[in-house]
Amino acid sequence: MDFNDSPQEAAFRAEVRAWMAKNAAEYASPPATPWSEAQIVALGRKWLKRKADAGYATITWPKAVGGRGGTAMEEVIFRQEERKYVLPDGPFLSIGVNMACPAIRRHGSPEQYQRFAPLTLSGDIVWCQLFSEPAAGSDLGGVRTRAVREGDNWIVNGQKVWNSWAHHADWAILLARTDPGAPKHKGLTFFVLDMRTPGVEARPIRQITGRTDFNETFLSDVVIPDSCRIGEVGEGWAVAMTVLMNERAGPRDKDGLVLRLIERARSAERPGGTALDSAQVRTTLARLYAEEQGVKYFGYRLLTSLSKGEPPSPAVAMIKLTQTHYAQLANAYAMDLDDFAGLFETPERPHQDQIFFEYLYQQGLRIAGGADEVLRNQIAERVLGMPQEMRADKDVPFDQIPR
Amino acid sequence: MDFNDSPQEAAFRAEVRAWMAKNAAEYASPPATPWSEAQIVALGRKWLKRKADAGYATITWPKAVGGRGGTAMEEVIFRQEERKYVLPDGPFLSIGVNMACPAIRRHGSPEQYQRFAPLTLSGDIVWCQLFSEPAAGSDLGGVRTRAVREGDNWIVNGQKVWNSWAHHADWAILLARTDPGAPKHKGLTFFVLDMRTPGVEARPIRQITGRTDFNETFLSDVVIPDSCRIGEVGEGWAVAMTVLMNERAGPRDKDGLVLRLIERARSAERPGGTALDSAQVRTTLARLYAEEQGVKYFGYRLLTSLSKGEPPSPAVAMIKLTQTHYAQLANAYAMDLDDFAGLFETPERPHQDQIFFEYLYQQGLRIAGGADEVLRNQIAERVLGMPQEMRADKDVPFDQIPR
Amino acid sequence: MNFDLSDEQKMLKDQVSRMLLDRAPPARLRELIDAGQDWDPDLWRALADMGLLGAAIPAEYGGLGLGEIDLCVIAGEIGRAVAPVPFFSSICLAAEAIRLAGSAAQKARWLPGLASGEVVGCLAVNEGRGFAGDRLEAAVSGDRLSGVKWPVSDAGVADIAVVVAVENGRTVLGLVDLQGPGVTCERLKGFDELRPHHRLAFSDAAFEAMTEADAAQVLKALYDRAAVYVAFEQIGGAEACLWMARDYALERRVFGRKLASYQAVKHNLADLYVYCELARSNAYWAAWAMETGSDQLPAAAASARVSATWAHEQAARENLQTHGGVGFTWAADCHFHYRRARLLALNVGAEEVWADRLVGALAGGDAR
Amino acid sequence: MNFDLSDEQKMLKDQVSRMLLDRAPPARLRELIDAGQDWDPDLWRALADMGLLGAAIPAEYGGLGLGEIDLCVIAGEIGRAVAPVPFFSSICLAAEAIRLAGSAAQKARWLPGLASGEVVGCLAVNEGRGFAGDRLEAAVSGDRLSGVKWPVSDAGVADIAVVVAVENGRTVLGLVDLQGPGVTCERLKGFDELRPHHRLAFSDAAFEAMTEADAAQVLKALYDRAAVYVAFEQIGGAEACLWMARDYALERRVFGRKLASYQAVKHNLADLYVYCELARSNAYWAAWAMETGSDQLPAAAASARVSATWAHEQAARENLQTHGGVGFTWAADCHFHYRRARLLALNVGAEEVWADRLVGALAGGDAR
Repeated sequence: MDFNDSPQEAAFRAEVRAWMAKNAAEYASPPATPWSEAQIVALGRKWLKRKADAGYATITWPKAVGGRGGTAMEEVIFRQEERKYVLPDGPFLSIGVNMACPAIRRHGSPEQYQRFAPLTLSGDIVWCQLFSEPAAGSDLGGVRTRAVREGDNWIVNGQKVWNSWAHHADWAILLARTDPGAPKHKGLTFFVLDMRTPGVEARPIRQITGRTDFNETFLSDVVIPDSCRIGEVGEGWAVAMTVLMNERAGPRDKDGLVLRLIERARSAERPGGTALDSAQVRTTLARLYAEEQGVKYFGYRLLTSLSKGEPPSPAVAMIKLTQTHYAQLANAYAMDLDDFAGLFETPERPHQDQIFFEYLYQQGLRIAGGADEVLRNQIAERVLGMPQEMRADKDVPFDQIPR
Repeated sequence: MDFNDSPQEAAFRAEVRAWMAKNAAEYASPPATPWSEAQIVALGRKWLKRKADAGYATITWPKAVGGRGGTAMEEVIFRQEERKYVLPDGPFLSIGVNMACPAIRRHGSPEQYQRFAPLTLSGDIVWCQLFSEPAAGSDLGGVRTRAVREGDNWIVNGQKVWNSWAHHADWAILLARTDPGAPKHKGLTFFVLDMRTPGVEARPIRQITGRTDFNETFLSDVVIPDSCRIGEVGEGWAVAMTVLMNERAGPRDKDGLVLRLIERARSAERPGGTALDSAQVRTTLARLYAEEQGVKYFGYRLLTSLSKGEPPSPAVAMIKLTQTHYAQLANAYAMDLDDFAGLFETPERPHQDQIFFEYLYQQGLRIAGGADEVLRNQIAERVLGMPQEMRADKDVPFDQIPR
Repeated sequence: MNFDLSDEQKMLKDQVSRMLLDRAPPARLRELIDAGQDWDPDLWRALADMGLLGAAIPAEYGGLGLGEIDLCVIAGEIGRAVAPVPFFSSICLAAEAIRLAGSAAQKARWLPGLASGEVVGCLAVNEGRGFAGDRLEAAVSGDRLSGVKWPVSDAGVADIAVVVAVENGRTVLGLVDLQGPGVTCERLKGFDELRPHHRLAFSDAAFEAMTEADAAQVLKALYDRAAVYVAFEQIGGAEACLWMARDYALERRVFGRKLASYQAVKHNLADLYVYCELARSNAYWAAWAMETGSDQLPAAAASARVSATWAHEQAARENLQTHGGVGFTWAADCHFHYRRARLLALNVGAEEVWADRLVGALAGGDAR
Repeated sequence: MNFDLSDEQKMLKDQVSRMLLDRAPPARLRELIDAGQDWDPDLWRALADMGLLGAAIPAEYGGLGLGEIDLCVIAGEIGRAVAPVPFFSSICLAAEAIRLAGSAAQKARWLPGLASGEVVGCLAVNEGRGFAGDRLEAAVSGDRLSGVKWPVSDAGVADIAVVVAVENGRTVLGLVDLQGPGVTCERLKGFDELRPHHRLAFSDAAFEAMTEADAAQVLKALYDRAAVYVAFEQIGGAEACLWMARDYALERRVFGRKLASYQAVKHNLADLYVYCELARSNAYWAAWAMETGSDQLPAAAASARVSATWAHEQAARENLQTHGGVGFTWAADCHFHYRRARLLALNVGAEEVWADRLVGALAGGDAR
């Protein structure tokens, strides 16, 4: 049992470090003034191209299709090294590279792949995802956006939501219903959509954090040529699954959150001392720390199985479930430590606003990318082998499912 | 808002107090040597008769059938006053008075009522309940014990479980399946059974507490005359529901548990003081106390609505749910306070064994008389108006439900 | 046994509830936040017109002369609606402080204005980090006050502040006219967007001492009472969250079934219901203790505080969770409570403080 | 990255697990309890014959000379089976103490016997109420020990005890032959029915001092290590509960459906799975720290302890809950864990103690 790279992993890491030192030097520290969204997108395009040219954008792809033929562990190592820099990155890049391209490669034609993959890897086109809808979140199979065949085209109408940075995207991957009379997962078709097509309107959604990271996207008589259909008509669910397989990337490493709480506790006053003197504070911090470290080392155990070439475990679900759990509590507790005063940003606590943001954001993470309830189902069903929920919508024509 | 009796209630309470002072004087304090089970049954018979003769055994029954025509609140008041004594009481009395008699009155014939009620109220017969089975607990409708008609008799075979003191009972109320081809709740019939009938064998069940409060009862070719059938054939579920309506009696008052913990904390050592100096201990005790008191005052609110003549609220489910929750934690914490030493009964902690018993027993209470999960369903469905679970066994012939 | 609101109190509850639904709907709250408003003066006047501000103020001072339970009922509805008014500061803290510790002249001078809403009051105790009243630096010398108080709720809209300070090593309580010289008020950037908080700096400001009694004891009693009012406010908020979540779950369908039919959702909301009812039951006990002057008040107030904070925080979080992505949008109403629950969890002291007070009250000693 | 057991360790785990399943099935446990037995000497010999008792004892003293991780693996399986042997007392406490602090002669004298199982050891630290080692009254004068130690696990079957005492105000550690004069041993009535605990009274008993080093520091290190072994034992127990509950839920039908298809049951067990895996991950970290001599051991051991205690207690309770009425019977196997979880939650110190040590380790100071 050790935390060290295997010899091959160590060699790869050394290679990546050298490459990063040379190619990411300008990103070694945060920008003097924060980038605007437009700047992030412009710089991101260039960064992706640089990685792709060196074969690092698509480490696990076969060499034949522009990849590197590397291992999942090498991809993890590359990401670990990337995280030491402040890079102009975001979903607008990963949706293209990790979702659109694999879906086109697996389900589209070679011509489609040739049309989109090189431009994506070179950063010439960046992507957004038009999947979720107001009535199709955890239950993605419930999408209602309609695509109706008209000659060589499809006419699309509907509303999508939770589309990250759709207003910066050149193209989108889109899931739409082409046969409302079929059972819900069988009437869907998968498209790529040029975001400049008339009838596409992306509006920002104001979130509870005050930010507008997401859009809702309205599609009104949008014309998509059939050449932009990926896979067969009615097989959109299978394509979407290929996409989503690639969505849940490695866990964000959150190490250090509780150590920062301990520092806060040390400077929070209590009658006769600091909060760190309180057995109550210590117990709360210890519980949070045990969760934080437990999930960190659980991540190491998953990496170990990746490193051994084993398939990804469905138990990965517990990482986000746990991280959002303790992070929501820890950020609340970061306020509690200063009692009433903890609710305000002041010169003494100049970064309190970041705590406020995190406390809101973690609640969002309990929902996004697999809600707590979905993750618990996944663990129960796919890890513990317990039966699925009874379904009321199986084998029922979509348009006959009660709304 | 006040805790006082209304003038009528106060008058009734005064009357009860006077009666108890006169009639329960020998039970004012615990017996010098603990009663044996047989003694409890023998004394219990007499105590019931004494109450019944004064009309207190069946306060809410109409006067026409031997009751008092009193209110639910009067019944509560009587019980409150009873609890100030150490009475020879138990399920063997209440099953007869509060379950068997009401069921016979509502669903049986007047002859049946005349046959059983007076003997029950006089303590001449005491009862047990043969309802649950190994495969029919929360899902009582799943009973498999078969009763087959043979002329004027029914031949009964099966196994019952969780029968309190069945070995002391004269008669039993019994739920059996008479039509396995009918949907599960429609093929049941309700009987009363003389426990001395050949083929009835009650065996004690050893529980995790070491006690044997319950039996499992085996029924082998037991003959029950049709005159002991209560209600129509196939209507046993409705009769059982009448019975169970009366089962969930008023909440056991647990006031004082946390105050006792505070006393323990005061004498538990900690570096430089006692456990009561620890902010962690204080927080834990405060949370337990807030639960304990919250449910106590919630009980007062339910009593208030009873006192106003309103129907019983399904929210009563939260009382047991909450009481077992904090009592399980509090009894564990009663050990924790003394750390390792808290796991042993010693001269310094002569009643620690009682803590051990309670910690085991509370876990049993989380299951008995409506498991936690059933109670949460009840609150969600009957208080919050949320839909029932999807059922796989509705309208399906019982013998075709997968086992 | 009559452990319930009276019929009149239930009517009052309905009346306030309907009025707030009408005058302070969520759309109005969003408007106020976007406009950076500290409060809704129109709503304040409407509350005053209904007599609600003076509900517990004696008739001789222009109030309705009802009891504390009535005030609790109103606080509960304020919490349910997240109503943008300084009700808690002005009525449950400042007016209560004056009732508890003001001289006859001070009562006559201020209570009528507080009851009519023409005067807004606030309470200035805290001095930044640490717990209320633990360690005071604001000092009175003669009839002049110097020092800094923060956070102070609603100070930006208040005319007077009840201030806790030290004078010759002794805790004192007094009144300060916030329009007077030597007072500056700065708005703080806080987590709750609907209740403004400020830093009040006093520099030789005029200070009118309030009580001959031990101000520390008055403060303790005032906080017991404040905890009860806040508990009702929290419970109102928690119940709003519970029913909002339940309604959404009944309406939303997932995998062809009502969201409300999933056992995880059902049990989660059943638990919230239990938390709300436990808190409400403790809060009734505390309201009863307050109105009857029972010596059970410290234990009852702390019990109500502990259980109401738990209920409100859990309900605010799980309401948002039940709403899924929609709940995370500004357009939905979950976030008002998600933020407010944090404010009310801390504004009269965190759980640890009240756990300490509770066990202190029960153990026969005091808080540590 | 290779953060997993080695293939050899996995084989060891399977081997121990199968052996215990075979030799210490639940029926055997019930037999022992009914017979009032302190342990199962046959099983002890079988463990010794497999070399498991000496797994981490150096080869020069008759052990296998494997590492601490191997010992953790064995402890985990002991916990899974609730095996009725003094493994923790004799191997994880007494032998570890001698390895840490014994002289060469003491090691040579005792470790071979402990490894072969012919000698059983125990650790006598506690003196009733309070925390281990906080306040000692047992005193050494010259080479004689007097005082009372309780609770001491497995003292009734032990030949020697490692005893912590004071000598001239200094904490000392030494060995006492329990068969020697001046020693009495009385069995205590405890909550766990499968591991006996005793009160040891010493009256001028022969005491052989063990270390020149600071015994308080040795004790601290010993408890860090003990916490890791217990964490594995707890996790083994927790996993046994989780899978027992899952198997029962898959088999049992309620309302025409498998119990395992109810979301409340699914989510409850999914949570238990998470608790188990978090605890196991921390326990691996701690085992790694122990075997490599890392200075992360205090934080890692405490993290493992805190999460393993939580996992074990929750799993033991919810396993019983999942089993319903059946779980409440002596004939079912849930109660062994329900009782054992309490013992292991406290036997090396309650959560509060370890939370204190953990934050002390992280904050750069020590426990308070």
